Amino acid sequence: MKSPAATLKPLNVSEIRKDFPIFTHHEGHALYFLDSAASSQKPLSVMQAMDNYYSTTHANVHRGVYHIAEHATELYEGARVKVGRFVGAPDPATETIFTKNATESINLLSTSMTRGMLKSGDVVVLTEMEHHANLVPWLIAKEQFGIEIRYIKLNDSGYLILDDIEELLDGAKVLAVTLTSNVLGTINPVAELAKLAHDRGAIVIGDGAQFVPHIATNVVDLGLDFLAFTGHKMLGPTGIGVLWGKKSLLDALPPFMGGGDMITDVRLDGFTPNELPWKFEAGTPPIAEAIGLGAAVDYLENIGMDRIRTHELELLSYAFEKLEANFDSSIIIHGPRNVNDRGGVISFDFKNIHPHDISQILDQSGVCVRAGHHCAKPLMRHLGIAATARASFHIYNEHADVDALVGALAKAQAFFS
Amino acid sequence: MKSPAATLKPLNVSEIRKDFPIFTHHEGHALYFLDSAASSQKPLSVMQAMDNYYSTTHANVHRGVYHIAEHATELYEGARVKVGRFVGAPDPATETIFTKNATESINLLSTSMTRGMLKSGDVVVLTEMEHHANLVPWLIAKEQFGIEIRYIKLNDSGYLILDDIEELLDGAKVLAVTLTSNVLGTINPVAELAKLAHDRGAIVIGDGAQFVPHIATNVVDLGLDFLAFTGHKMLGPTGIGVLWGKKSLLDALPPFMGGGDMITDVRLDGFTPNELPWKFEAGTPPIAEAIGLGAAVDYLENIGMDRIRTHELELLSYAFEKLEANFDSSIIIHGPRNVNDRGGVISFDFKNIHPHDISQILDQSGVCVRAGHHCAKPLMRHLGIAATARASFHIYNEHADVDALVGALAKAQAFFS
Amino acid sequence: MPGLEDLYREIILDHYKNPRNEGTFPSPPAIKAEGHNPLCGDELTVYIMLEGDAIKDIRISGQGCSISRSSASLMSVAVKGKTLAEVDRLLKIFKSMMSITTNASGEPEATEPIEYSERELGELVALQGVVKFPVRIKCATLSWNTLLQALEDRAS
Amino acid sequence: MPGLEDLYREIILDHYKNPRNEGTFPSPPAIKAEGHNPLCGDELTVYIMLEGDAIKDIRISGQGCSISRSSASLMSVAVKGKTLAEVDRLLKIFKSMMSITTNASGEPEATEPIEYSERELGELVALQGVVKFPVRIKCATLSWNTLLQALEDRAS
Ligand SMILES: Cc1ncc(COP(=O)(O)O)c(C=O)c1O
Ligand SMILES: Cc1ncc(COP(=O)(O)O)c(C=O)c1O
Repeated sequence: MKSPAATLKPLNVSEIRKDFPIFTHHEGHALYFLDSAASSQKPLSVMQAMDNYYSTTHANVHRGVYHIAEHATELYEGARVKVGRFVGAPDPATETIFTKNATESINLLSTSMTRGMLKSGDVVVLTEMEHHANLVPWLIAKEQFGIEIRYIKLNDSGYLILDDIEELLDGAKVLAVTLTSNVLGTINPVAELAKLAHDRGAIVIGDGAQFVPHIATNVVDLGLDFLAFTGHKMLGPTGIGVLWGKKSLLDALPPFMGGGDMITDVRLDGFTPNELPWKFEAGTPPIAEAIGLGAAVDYLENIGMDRIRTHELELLSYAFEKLEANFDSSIIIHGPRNVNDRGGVISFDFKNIHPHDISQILDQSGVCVRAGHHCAKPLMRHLGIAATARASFHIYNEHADVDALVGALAKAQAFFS
Repeated sequence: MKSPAATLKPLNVSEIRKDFPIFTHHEGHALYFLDSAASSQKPLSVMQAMDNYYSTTHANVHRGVYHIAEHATELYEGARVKVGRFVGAPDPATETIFTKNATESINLLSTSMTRGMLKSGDVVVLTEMEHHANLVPWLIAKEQFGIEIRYIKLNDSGYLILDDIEELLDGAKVLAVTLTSNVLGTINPVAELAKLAHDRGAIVIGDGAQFVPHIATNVVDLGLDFLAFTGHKMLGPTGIGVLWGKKSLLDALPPFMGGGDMITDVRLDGFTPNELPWKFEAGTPPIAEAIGLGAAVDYLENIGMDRIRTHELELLSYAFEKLEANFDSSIIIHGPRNVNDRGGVISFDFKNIHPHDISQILDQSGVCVRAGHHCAKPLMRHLGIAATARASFHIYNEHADVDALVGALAKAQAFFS
Repeated sequence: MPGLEDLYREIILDHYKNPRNEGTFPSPPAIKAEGHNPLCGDELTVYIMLEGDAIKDIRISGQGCSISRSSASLMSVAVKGKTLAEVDRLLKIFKSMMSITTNASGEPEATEPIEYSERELGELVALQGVVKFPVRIKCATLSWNTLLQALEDRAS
Repeated sequence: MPGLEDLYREIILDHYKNPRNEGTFPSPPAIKAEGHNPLCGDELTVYIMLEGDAIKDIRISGQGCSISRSSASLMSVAVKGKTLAEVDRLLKIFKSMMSITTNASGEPEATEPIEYSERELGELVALQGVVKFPVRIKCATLSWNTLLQALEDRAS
């Protein structure tokens, strides 16, 4: 990963925090929110976009001839274009599909693919660091349709082992890989992998849930065929996810769910699917949520993804420095040591203190970190542990958060020593 | 349908309208919103519940040990119990599954059932008045797994023909039927049908999308095994739907989508599903939307479902009277003539004016009705038309809306005569 | 808010109430294509009789609103007797006219705007007001898209 | 906000740092059951040796937080040497103690509250504070649920 130009204007975090009502609300009993990898906080503009929509122009989309319904449709489809452009979609109006979360986006693919593209014995290549969202859908496809799954292994530094990659990809139909690990933080060399996979005729799916919210994304540069991501981790509302896909592949893919809006015609004995993107959007879509996600994209773009990445890199470096200085050999930090290879995620363990207890004690100081398997149980087994504690960043985090983390960890250590 | 006691206190609609910001916003150029069957408007309390959540306690649910995450989980699971109770679920905390809309609820069933419960040749019984949401999922199951579909036919008054129902149900595994038709308004005798189906060992699925928002619902009294409904039609936000199911059947059903939260364990070669209800909720759920739906349920319960039904019946009678008096033989009103057999939905046609043109002209007077096939193309074919215009009610509608409708229809008639 | 008179011009109402070239042709020899408007359920079938590289005759049947029916009728008059090259240009002009704004779905129409004189449009100009009612654009373009499909089916 | 001292009582920290009855038994003859906490990934295996209708001995192995480990250790001490009827009552009492509030998921615990004296609880009383931390209830009940499962597996 090359780091963005160092000349970018640094974020004014104290101004940014004012845009997030939750930090104002918790001002008294300070909230050190270090769990954005699970779900980010939302700026007021996102809530306002949704409230405005509900308060002035809500109506079901696509089918109404009256003006508020037309306007609702425009807002919804406008959000689609905005979100598609945000990840560099060549044809955002057609190739951007709204789902309920990244998990649905990947299930859409695994299910629709087994309705024609994939058959028993076909190989799907994953990695051992995948989130359950990019594992279980394929395990279901394996159980139901007998596809074969191969895994790219990890080395001790938290990188993918690529020595035998050509063998693994040999004969594969699909490569589905996370852009950033939600546990290790590892940013995978997806463009490189995509090239190798394409050379062998495989379709490449990127899980961008932890990447898109933090790093400028361009599906073309990354060489992806599909990209799944989720609204609530990128300052957007819950209840909305995205699947971007190459038009030709989306066209070839059978529908996922059936219902209103995804059809051109329905007869008692069959149906004809609708055009893209609606073919994959059955039923009333998350209209307000799409509009809210559009507002989140505006907010992110207004600040600038490169500045956000620079900010997070700086926080990462600061956190590494502080954690190592204070806890030395009693802390184990998982994943790459080179911050340039990581997203804004730090998973760690303390000898003799279980992550659950760490998180509990941190909570007493208002420090929010996640403890658990982070929906990556196979990775946990690889690491030989049941759980880690994880601190993660977004634009509203600052040195004070890291300092609070370090202070609270010292308390936990004292408590359990 | 027996009508609720006539002694109920009538709704104070002008007070109720003040709770809905959209009516305040459009006060100047009056909004006669007669499209709640497509999607209802939202009271301020629903928006506030979501904003409060985002502004004070948002965090991902189920996995956090820190206090805002715990509180988010409590609010989310609390909403589940509230929504489950609203439809009379015996065990609301376990049997109520949040989806993104009614369409997903039914797709969940059709997909999961074909992973074990249903096999090639098994019979699913539907009706010819189903919404695409309760048709296309079964057509996909037919295409993919060879299930057989039988249809209950309709008579000219918009009722199901039940003469040959025992034959139709003979050997059937599933009966899936709408509680209220979104086009004809017909309220189907579901309890009766459920009994007949159960006697023959079939599972009974109710599509409650048009029923639950308007009529007090009790899944036990209705004799249902599953009930699908959707938030945005019952004063709740977009992006949330519900599937209620009998615990024993939900336990027997394999999962639908795979991902985080729906597992107990994941290995590289397989997974173990989670307990109910989480087994069917893959990935980050629509947290704010569930909380918003909970607030909508509070709002509805506070007013009282029986009062709401009485109000809509009164509006229906008034509308029938006015439409017939003003347009006599030039209007065709579809569905039962007895308002007690209908939900608050009136589909109609004018000779020589296409519904699209009606809706367009009505829009000029601020009257919002829907024109089209209403996602029920097989029903349209049965009626021998391509589209109808449809006016539909909810608690904020009043005589003035019907008067505006009638006035604008007169204009349309003049225009096209 | 644009007024009804922008949409329902007199020519439109005339073609709606008295549709030209209504009916069917046996197919073959006629080339036949069916179009759907998934939003409203309108259906339309276009039959064309080719002679050399010209549309010798055309018939249209189906159900639809005033905009979709009148547009089909206007189209039938506009293309009847024209060479395929002329029809192709008309198609481009019409699509361009209909994409002055984005369409119902907020997508920018794929077709590039092209240069043309109003004279080339003839009576089709009556449909110009439709772009102010984005939802109705699909009604106006249904017949043209169906014609295009018929021509493409023939080519393949 | 309840304080840490409500959760991390001295007995708990003692049992966490010095777990009793840790280890495994060969199975058979031991009855063995595995428990998962899907929220945090904790895993625990319970081995019981029955003699007549009493738990003659018990071993516990696995990974877990202080609450889950100490609860398992406390449980092992509490049930060792007890008859199945006594164990059943302890199980009910413990579940009842853990359901003073709703659990992490907001579901009311299925178990009915029952009458019991604190004396019956013995050292288990140290876990009383856990109910103030709803997320941790699943940690405290994991070992008991796993024990219950072992007993049920045996029955069937
Ligand atoms: C009878 C009926 N069933 C199902 C649905 C689908 O609801 P949703 O679009 O929210 O999934 C609708 C609404 O469009 C409906 O009217
Ligand atoms: C890498 C990765 N993929 C997928 C997901 C799933 O996202 P969602 O829960 O919004 O579907 C997550 C978040 O939990 C994630 O971290």
